[in-house]
Parts: sequence; C-alpha cells; structure tokens
Amino acid sequence: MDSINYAAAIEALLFSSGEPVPLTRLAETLEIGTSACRQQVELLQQAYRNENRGIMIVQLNDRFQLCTKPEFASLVRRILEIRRDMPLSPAAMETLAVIAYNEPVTRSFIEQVRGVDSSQIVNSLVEKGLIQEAGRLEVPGRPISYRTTDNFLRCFGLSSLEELPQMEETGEQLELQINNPEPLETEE
Amino acid sequence: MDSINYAAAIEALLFSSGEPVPLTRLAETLEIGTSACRQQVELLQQAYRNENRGIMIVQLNDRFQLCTKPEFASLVRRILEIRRDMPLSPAAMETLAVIAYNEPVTRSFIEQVRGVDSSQIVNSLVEKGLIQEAGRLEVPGRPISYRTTDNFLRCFGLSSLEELPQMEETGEQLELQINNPEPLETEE
Amino acid sequence: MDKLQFKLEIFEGPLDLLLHLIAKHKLNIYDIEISSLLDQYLDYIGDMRAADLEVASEFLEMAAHLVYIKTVSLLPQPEEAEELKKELTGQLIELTRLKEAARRLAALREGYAVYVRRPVVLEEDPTYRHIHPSRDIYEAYLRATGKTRKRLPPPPSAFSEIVTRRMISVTSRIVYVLKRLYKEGRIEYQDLFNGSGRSEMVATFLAMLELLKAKRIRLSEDNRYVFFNR
Repeated sequence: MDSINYAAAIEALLFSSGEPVPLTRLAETLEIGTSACRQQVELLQQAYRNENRGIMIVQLNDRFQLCTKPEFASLVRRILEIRRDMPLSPAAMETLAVIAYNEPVTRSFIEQVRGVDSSQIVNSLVEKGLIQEAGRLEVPGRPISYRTTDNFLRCFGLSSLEELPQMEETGEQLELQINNPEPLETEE
Repeated sequence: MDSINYAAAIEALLFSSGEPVPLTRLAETLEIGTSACRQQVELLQQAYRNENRGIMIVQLNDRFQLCTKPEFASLVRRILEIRRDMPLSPAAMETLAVIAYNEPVTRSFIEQVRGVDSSQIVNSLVEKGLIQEAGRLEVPGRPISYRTTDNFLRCFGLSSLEELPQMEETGEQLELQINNPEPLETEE
Repeated sequence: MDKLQFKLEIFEGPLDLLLHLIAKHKLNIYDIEISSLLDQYLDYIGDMRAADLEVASEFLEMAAHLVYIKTVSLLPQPEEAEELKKELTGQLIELTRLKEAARRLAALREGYAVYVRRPVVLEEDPTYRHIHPSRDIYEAYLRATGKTRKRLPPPPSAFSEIVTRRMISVTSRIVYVLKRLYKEGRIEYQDLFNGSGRSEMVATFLAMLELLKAKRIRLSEDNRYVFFNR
C-alpha cells in the first residue's frame, strides 16, 4: 500500500470509528510514526475548515473524533428528531466544575466544597457520560474517584482541561486540594 | 438562515444520521425543493470523488448514505479490531470478580459491593461474552441475575469456578450473600 | 402564608444560604460578623419552619456550628474562634469561586452543540479474547471488597481526615452529658466542649438542645453551669 493517501485514510478511519480515536492507534493502523500521523490529521483538520464542509475533527486530549460543525446543530436536531439537550442545572454545573478543576476527586471532596450531599448529581453526570470512575484512592474506605470524560470536552468545545476558563486569583486557587490525595490507579 | 451552505449542511445531516436518508426528508429538513436538494447531493457526491476524501455517498433507491470508500475497507477493519481488543479496565475487572466469586448475582448486589452503579459495565461484560443472564430471582421486582460464561473460564485459564484463587479469610468472605437469595428458576 | 413561601428561596445547602445572606446584607466575606450572620441565618430557618418546609439536618448542623463560633469568640482566648472563622471564610470563598467557574463553564456550552455518529458495526462478534492469569480476578475481588487493606495498612496520615470528620451521634452525647451530671452534679458549660472535634461539638450542642427541650437539664442564669432539672 505505497500509494496510500493518508488524509483520505484518516478520514475513513475516523468516520468508521465514530468514537474518539487515540493518535497512537491511528498511527499504528496506518503503520506510520505518530508525528507524521499528527501532521496528516492537522492537514485534514485544515481542509475541514472549508465552508463547503459540514463536519470537522475535534481533538479531545490525544484523541481525535469526527463530528458535525456547531452551526448545523439545529438542522441535525431536526432530522434526528431530538429535542435540544436539557441544559444542566446550576447544581449539576457546579458539581461538574468541582470535578473538572480538581480531578480526580471523590464524592466526599465534592460534598466538602459544595457543603451539601451531591451523590445523586454525581450519578446523573455519570449517566450522561460527562464524568467517569477514575480508580480508587489509597485512603481508608478506598473511595472511588471521578474525572471528566472525552464527551465532557466535546460538549464544552474543549480539547483538553488546560483550556478550561482560568480563574483570576490563581494564587489561592486550590487550597482545598490538600484533602484530595493522588489516586492509586487509573483506568483508561 | 439565508446564507446556508447546502452541501455542507447535507454532509452534516448524512454524517449524523448514519442510516440511509430519503431525499424527501433531506429536502424537508433543509426547507428546499427535492430537485434542488438532489442537485446539492450530486455536487457533494462529485466533491467526494476527490482522492483526498476517504468517504463517499452511496445511493440506495432514493435514499442516501455516507460510508467509507471501499479501498479503505481493510484499514477500517484493522482499526475496529484494535479497538475491540482492549484489555478490561480495573472497574470492569472488579465487577467481573464480584460476579465470579458470588454468582449468580443481581445488578443491585454488584452495586452494593462496589458502592457505585455498575450497569454499563455489566452490559459491556455481557457483550464481551464474559457473563450471561442466569434467570430471574424470585424476590420483589424479579431482578435478572448474572453468572460467568465458559469464555470467562477460558480467558482466565480456569477449568471451573472452583479453581478461582481462594480468599484467605473464608469466614467473612460471603457475608453480603445473605442479601442475594438463591434463584428459584433459571432459564437456560 | 403564600407571600411568605414566595419570598423563600431554596438553597442548595447551608453554605449556599450563607453566601446569599452575606451578599444580601453586604457583609464582608473576609471578616464575617458571626453574630449578625447567625441572626439572619436563624431568621431564615425560622421562616422555613413557619412555611412548613422541612429543614434539612445539614442546615441545623451549620446553625450549631455558627452558635459555637459565636460562643468561643466570647472567650478570653479567641484564637479558636479565629481559626474556625477562617475555615468558614475559606469554604465560602471556595464556593464563590466555584460558582463563578460553573457560570463560565455553562457559558461555553451555551448554544454550542456538535453531533457524532455511531461506530460502524463489524459483523464479527465482540467476544473478549485476552488471556489473564487467574490471580488478576482474585486481586480485582480484593479491590472490590476493600480487603487489600488487611495486607497493606494505610499510613496514619490517611486517617486524619476521617478521624476529624467522624460522625458522632447526638444520642451518644446525651448519654455522655447525663453520665457526667450523675457523677459530678454540675458541669461547667464550656467544659463540655473542651478538646472536642467539630462533629463532636455539634453533636454535644444538639444534645444540650434536646435535653433542655425535654426539661431534663437547665442552665444557670449566666449560662456558665449545667444542672439536672429537679
């Protein structure tokens, strides 16, 4: 397969995978190096910026996924007959923010920051695919910790958590984090 | 929406639909006539012939669908197989262990032991052929119970569940099982 | 009555309510005047009760905590009160910042939506084919049931948060207060709280309220001593 058009191949691979695909897996499949592969993905991303295109490539950490451009959202909803996503409640948004800015975090950490039991909200965020389990912490009780998902990044138009809106007074930002030890294990 | 780019919109609509979409439905969604719509689809089809593209539009009667170009079929197969071939996550492994050591068990039993909702994991273990339904329990709600499969035994190099490594403190091993009554009937 | 209910906003928790009161009465969040905050807090809880709303226990716990801070701030050595106030201020500032972060996060999502497609389904079956040593399943079971701890004790530091956050039942503190009264006849009020953690203080305070309400005990005129109500 010496005459392969990599950009076209990547389009086919991302299209058929549907889900976010790690760069390494793309490179492995195409039998090329990761940096060459990244270059090809970027070329393709560039091509999608053309106004004749209705889809685009989003980067979610080191994974890539094809999705529709935001300007076609209402048309897509119309053809799929789906209603607009219910916006998250302020309480759910707060809970999501605690997790995103401090992950991985346990339920009790979230409760400590918000001052109120948040278990049901955590469950519903897991159900919505916005957060996921991230291993257990090596403290008594071995509580499960949580972190945000690729789906979270995609829903908020981010490529990584580093793109979260920055808070101004960075100096005192995360003093509560001392109660939030490192996780023992994490899972992909 | 007067400045809409129809080719781009059709790409977004076909992409998100997945299934074949009737021409009339496309036209309806875009609020244009069917012949104008057909023209736009054909323009798009033309654009996909470019060698830089990995996908194309197929027509089935008067329905249209996006799919990958045939020349990428083997690459597509390769990447989908890699994806399928991921080892179990720690959370999935824990869930499997809870089932193996206590089977037959219900979802709520698993949740009780792990302390978190594990429904999605149970579904994916069923899909992977590691566990299967083992009849309903004769308790209120008649919940479905689960047990491991022969494939499970094979994956872990066991000839029967009796060969599972034994717990050191056998005395307290199964205290939770009191909440997990025997099934009255099983459906093979 | 309708008017009252209309006026009552529902808060997500005691910290949320405190933030609302601080904003409403223009208190300085960096130097909270505990006694006026406490008054407003209790007023609100009173309104909730008057409107027949159930007051969640976390709201009562916070009330007890504020009372406690107010009490210790009257002592000759107000260091502890300062510490507690600082802790509360820290929590409130953290929650303020969180609310701001949540607003910005929500703004990102406002009007933004992209859609993905389902993966192509291969005709092949998704059966799992990895081979594991059987030890893997055993270790996963230990993890799931939390039995690994027996082999590897956690460092003592890991317990600190749990010990200080230990839940103390009000009943146990009622028994404690009564036992001491039987033995000593009279207790100094402050003495009941000496050397206690936060949870214990709250439980002791709630126990005192219960006992006073049941008329089992009474306080001296200057609130310094606790007696049996005979």
